[in-house]
Amino acid sequence: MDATTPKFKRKHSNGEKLVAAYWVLGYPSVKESMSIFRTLNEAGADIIEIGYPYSDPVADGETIQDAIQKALTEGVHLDQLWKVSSTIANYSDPFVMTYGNIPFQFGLEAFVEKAKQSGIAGAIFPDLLPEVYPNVLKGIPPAFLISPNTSLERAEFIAQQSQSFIYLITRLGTTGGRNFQDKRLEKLIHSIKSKRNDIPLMVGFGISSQSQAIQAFEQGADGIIVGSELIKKYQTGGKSQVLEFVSELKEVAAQFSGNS
Amino acid sequence: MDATTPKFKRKHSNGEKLVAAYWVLGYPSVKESMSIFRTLNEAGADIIEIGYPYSDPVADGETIQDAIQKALTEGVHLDQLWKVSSTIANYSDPFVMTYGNIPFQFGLEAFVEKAKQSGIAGAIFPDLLPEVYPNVLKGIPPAFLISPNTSLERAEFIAQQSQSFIYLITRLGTTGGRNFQDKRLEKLIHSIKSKRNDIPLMVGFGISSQSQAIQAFEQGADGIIVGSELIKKYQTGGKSQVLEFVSELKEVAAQFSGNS
Amino acid sequence: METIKTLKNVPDQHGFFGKFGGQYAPEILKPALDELVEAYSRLRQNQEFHDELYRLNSTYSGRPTPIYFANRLTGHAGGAQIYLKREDLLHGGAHKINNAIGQALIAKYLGKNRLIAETGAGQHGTATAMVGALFGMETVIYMGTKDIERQLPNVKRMKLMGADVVPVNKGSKTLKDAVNEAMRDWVTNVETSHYLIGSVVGPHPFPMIVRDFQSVIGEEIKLEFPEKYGKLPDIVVACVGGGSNAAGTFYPLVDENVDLYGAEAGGIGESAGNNSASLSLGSSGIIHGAYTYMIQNREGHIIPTHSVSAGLDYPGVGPEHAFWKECGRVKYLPVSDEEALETFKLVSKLEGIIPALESAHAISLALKLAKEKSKDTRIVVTLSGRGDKDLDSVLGM
Amino acid sequence: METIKTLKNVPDQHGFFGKFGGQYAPEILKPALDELVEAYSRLRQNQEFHDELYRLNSTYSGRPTPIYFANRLTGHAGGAQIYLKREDLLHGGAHKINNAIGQALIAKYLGKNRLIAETGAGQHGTATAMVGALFGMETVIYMGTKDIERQLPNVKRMKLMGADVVPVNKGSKTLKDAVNEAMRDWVTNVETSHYLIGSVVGPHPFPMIVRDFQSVIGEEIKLEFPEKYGKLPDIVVACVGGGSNAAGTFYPLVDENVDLYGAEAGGIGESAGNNSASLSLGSSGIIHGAYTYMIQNREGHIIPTHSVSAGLDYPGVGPEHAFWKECGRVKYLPVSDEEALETFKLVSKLEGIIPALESAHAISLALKLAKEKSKDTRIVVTLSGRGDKDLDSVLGM
Ligand SMILES: Cc1ncc(COP(=O)(O)O)c(C=O)c1O
Ligand SMILES: Cc1ncc(COP(=O)(O)O)c(C=O)c1O
Repeated sequence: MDATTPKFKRKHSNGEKLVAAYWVLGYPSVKESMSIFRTLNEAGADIIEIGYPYSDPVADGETIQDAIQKALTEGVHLDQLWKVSSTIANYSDPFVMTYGNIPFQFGLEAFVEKAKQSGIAGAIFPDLLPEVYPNVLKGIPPAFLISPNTSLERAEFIAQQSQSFIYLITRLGTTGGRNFQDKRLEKLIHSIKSKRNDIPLMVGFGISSQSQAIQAFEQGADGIIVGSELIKKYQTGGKSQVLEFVSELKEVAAQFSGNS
Repeated sequence: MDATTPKFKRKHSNGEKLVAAYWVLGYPSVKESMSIFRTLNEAGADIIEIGYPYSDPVADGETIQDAIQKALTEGVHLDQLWKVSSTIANYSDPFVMTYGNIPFQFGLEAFVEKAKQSGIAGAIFPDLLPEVYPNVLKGIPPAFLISPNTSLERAEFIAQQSQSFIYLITRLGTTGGRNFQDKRLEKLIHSIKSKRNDIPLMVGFGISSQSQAIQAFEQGADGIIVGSELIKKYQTGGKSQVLEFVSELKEVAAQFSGNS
Repeated sequence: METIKTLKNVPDQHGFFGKFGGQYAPEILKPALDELVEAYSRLRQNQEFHDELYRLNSTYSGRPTPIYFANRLTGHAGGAQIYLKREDLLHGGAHKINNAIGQALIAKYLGKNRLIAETGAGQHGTATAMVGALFGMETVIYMGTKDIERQLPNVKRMKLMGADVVPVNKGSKTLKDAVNEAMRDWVTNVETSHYLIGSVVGPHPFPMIVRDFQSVIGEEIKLEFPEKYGKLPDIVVACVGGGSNAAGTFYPLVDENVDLYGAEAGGIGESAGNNSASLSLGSSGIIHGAYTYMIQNREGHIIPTHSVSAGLDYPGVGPEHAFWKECGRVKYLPVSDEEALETFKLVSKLEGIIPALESAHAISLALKLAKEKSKDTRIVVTLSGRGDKDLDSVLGM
Repeated sequence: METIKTLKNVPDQHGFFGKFGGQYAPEILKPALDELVEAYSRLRQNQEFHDELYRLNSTYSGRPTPIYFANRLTGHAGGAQIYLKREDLLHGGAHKINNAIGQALIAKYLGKNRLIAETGAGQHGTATAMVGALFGMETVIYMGTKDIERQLPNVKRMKLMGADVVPVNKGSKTLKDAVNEAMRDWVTNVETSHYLIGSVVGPHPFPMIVRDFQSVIGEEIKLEFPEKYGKLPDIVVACVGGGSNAAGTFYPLVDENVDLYGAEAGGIGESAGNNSASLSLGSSGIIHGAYTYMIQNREGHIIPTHSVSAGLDYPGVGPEHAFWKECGRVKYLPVSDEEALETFKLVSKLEGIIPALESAHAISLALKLAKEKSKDTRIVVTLSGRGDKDLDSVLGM
């Protein structure tokens, strides 16, 4: 590890359990989303995933789709992504999560260059499988997704390809659902971690309560990712609810820290 | 000729030109139609065609169709036909004009029997060609139709089959139209009359003015038949118009009488 | 050796099938009917005519049509095997095109370039509009206003193809009145126009001509079925409106050892006015130029009929069916509106084939027969048309 | 002897046609895609599978379809001879059934008994509903609310056959959004469900599988045309929405000496949003799982497209078409709404064949080409479907 090693990796090396928080840039407005990213940091989020809106977010569920739709009508554009990630980079590790066609149209090399300059610590493109992931994009360390129906063999392959963290989906379906599939998940976590432990294994797609977070950590996860639920919390209780929920998850994480 | 020879045949033998008047039994009501039949006689009609309503009068034009429709809703039935023909027989020669299915359903022999008893002097069934005309129906002497497109050969055959008069249609189409087809008609008339002159050759389907009547007689017809136009006259001017029109036609006929 | 008894050499030269048929028509039509008799007997021998008919049948209409084994329907019935003769796949969606092409070709040979037709379900009107466009002939279609309402998509199709659709607002405002109007048009324009009648009805030679053009259905069954299954089917079923798809299905099989069944529109009850089952519930009389079975009152007036299916809602039936009924060759049975509707939905759900409501009558009867037969019995039903035209009337607008 | 150059051995094992295609899809789908690749390569060798496919293609769908010489259309163009490959005669009214039957058979072999599909014009949804009924599978169809409105008869058909039609009220409320929803459903129910995609789009192996099942169109042309006319046609034209009827038409001919033309939806103008002409007016990018041509804005967002025809109103296109375009094998040209509408009416009036609005685009392009060619040139146009579904949108309600 050197000076450029992102904070979350250091924490992981130190046995800290992580919380990654996702928010859609431009939702409900560009300005408010910037303020929410600060809130997520205040609440202790170790990784801040900037959901960059894409017109056809096939991997996302209803809640995030609607937020993205709103952000698009707010007129969000890439300059704002670079700006907000530069800001976040000052206090946390910003990731960008969006769909493959965005970098494809921007130009892959240019995208990586710009993202790096803007302090982006990693990237998640849910529609880019390791097989078709353009090499040049690896300049912004990818987190690849593993899903509950991924074979053990393939899960290991994906883990090897991942460079920032390993993103384990807890259920079949789009983001925001709720059913854990316990047995299979636990087995997958153990198998992956036995092969690769230098980057954190993060669990997401369906974390909507502390008890689910507890379960994830008990099953061996290095961190959890929360997204849809934050938007729901915001919609019912505003920023303070978001702050509160992330803080609670951080507390859960803290309880499990040092145990790995 | 004997005592049973109908009046119109005697007149024909005496060189008188004839006028046949058609009216729908039951139009506009049974009672009024009975009164109209009397009017037709008063006006001098030599033959009174009782149009007996049939549900699907394919050979009839709009005017008569509508009158038939009205008569059917008035609830006309065969008993009225027998009654009205018996009355007419006292002063004129009643014909029945209706479609084949009426006698078919009544029973052919019974129909002839009943018609004879009721004084019916002849019958016209526009959908019964001589080829399919049931022999038994000949008990009420048939008038068969010849149309402008009938071949000369066939016209002679039809003339031979006719037993009351020969009914020459002046135009293609249903009853009530207006265009004479002069040349062809004249030729047909002469050809038929040269073969058969013992029964009158009556011209119909489209007589709506004195001048047409004149034309028909000039071309050699022994009589004319008027139907739709009477209904139209009634609809615009009531019974008096009917009376007037038939009287006028009779005057025309009188002018040509004795010339054959 | 037994004497060969055939039911095929009808009608006689006067157009009679036994005592049925004939020419009960106004004299004005006689020359046209004679001309048609003459032309048809000439064209029957004309190889060029047959070649053109064959070419259009195959490339335009889509013949031959397949015979489909209805696996799930058979399972549902739990008895005999049910096969569907797929006339629904023809261009336009019904068997009507078989006849329309043939008659339009006759019109062409007669030098007539105006077609008149009546239509009920709109299928025959559509078929006529199609051939009118194909041959570049002026086309006039008479259609009752009640039928225009319940078969709107077909009205749109006809107009799009350039046909003039004339609403008939008389009588019961359905098929019978459209026939009357078409006949009146023909009577008026007989020299330039061909009356392209849509079923095996009307005066001679229409019942014969239409039967012959539709016989391609039965001929194909007779050819294909033994090829695939070793022998002819045991039972063949078709629905009977005017009776053209049934006549075309049955005629090639009348001398064969096959049980033949016609399904008529039983409507909502047996009393006159509640159904259109001329053969099973009517009596004999003259209708539209022929002596046959029909629905009439005691005095002989045609009674407005009822059927949920516009194409069966007709008070007459082809005289050859009357003949087959009287000599016991074909059994005719009524199928109610309710049964037909149920079958319409059943076949859609079980086979992914939406049958015309008309055809649903035939399938319904076939299902009843199948239930009482063993699994090695084979029933072919003529699926005379597709049900797209009936969606609105079945499902509501 | 020249080296044999073939365009037939695509895609490669990763699903790439040159640089196009691939699997740009969520990981959740990867196992299902792998399973499909594997199952399909197995079934391809399975005689029983081919026999069942053949049997259903012929008896259920109505294959082979004829090739019709459009005499009056040819006369109208005044140049090359125009022939129509009659996919409109297939069960359901479009080529979509070719693919639906094939994929449903795969689903059956995979032991999946739930089908998911998206639909635009409703033709693919109808085809899926049909095979869902045929095989007794649960069927869920996603359809944009805008498309539901403009293709109502197809919605009724799907429901009647027991399919669950789920309205998609997102984005442009058309086909692209229906695809998104169908993919989301598949992502959620991937273990029990097969995603029966309706065109040569989506991640590998869909573009290959759909092309293969649709290739029966081109194979029949390749077989029938020389049999009848002595040699292959000079020019072949098909419309391109997702590109399945075109891919199925072209693929068997790509190595032959035949000029190939794809007609895209030129809509009401060349600027983005006014058309759906991905190949002729779009640019390359990722859409619905594949790298291909598409309609997008500068940042990469898919732009709502426009076409008068629902079946062409889609911002992407099959990757193999992108490949054919780039290597110059096929020419893709836009045809405007207005031209398509005019052709729709023209073909109805001249031939008595109402083409689908989609197919009218292809015929319109063929007419343009025909005008510039000599009378001995032969053009075959794939008439991908019938236009009954378009009556309301063309004529107004
Ligand atoms: C699909 C279909 N089947 C049957 C019929 C009944 O006619 P026919 O008895 O002449 O076959 C019609 C009439 O329109 C029809 O459209
Ligand atoms: C009749 C018809 N043709 C063409 C298309 C376009 O699809 P594709 O390009 O996949 O053939 C559709 C789509 O619904 C269609 O219904």
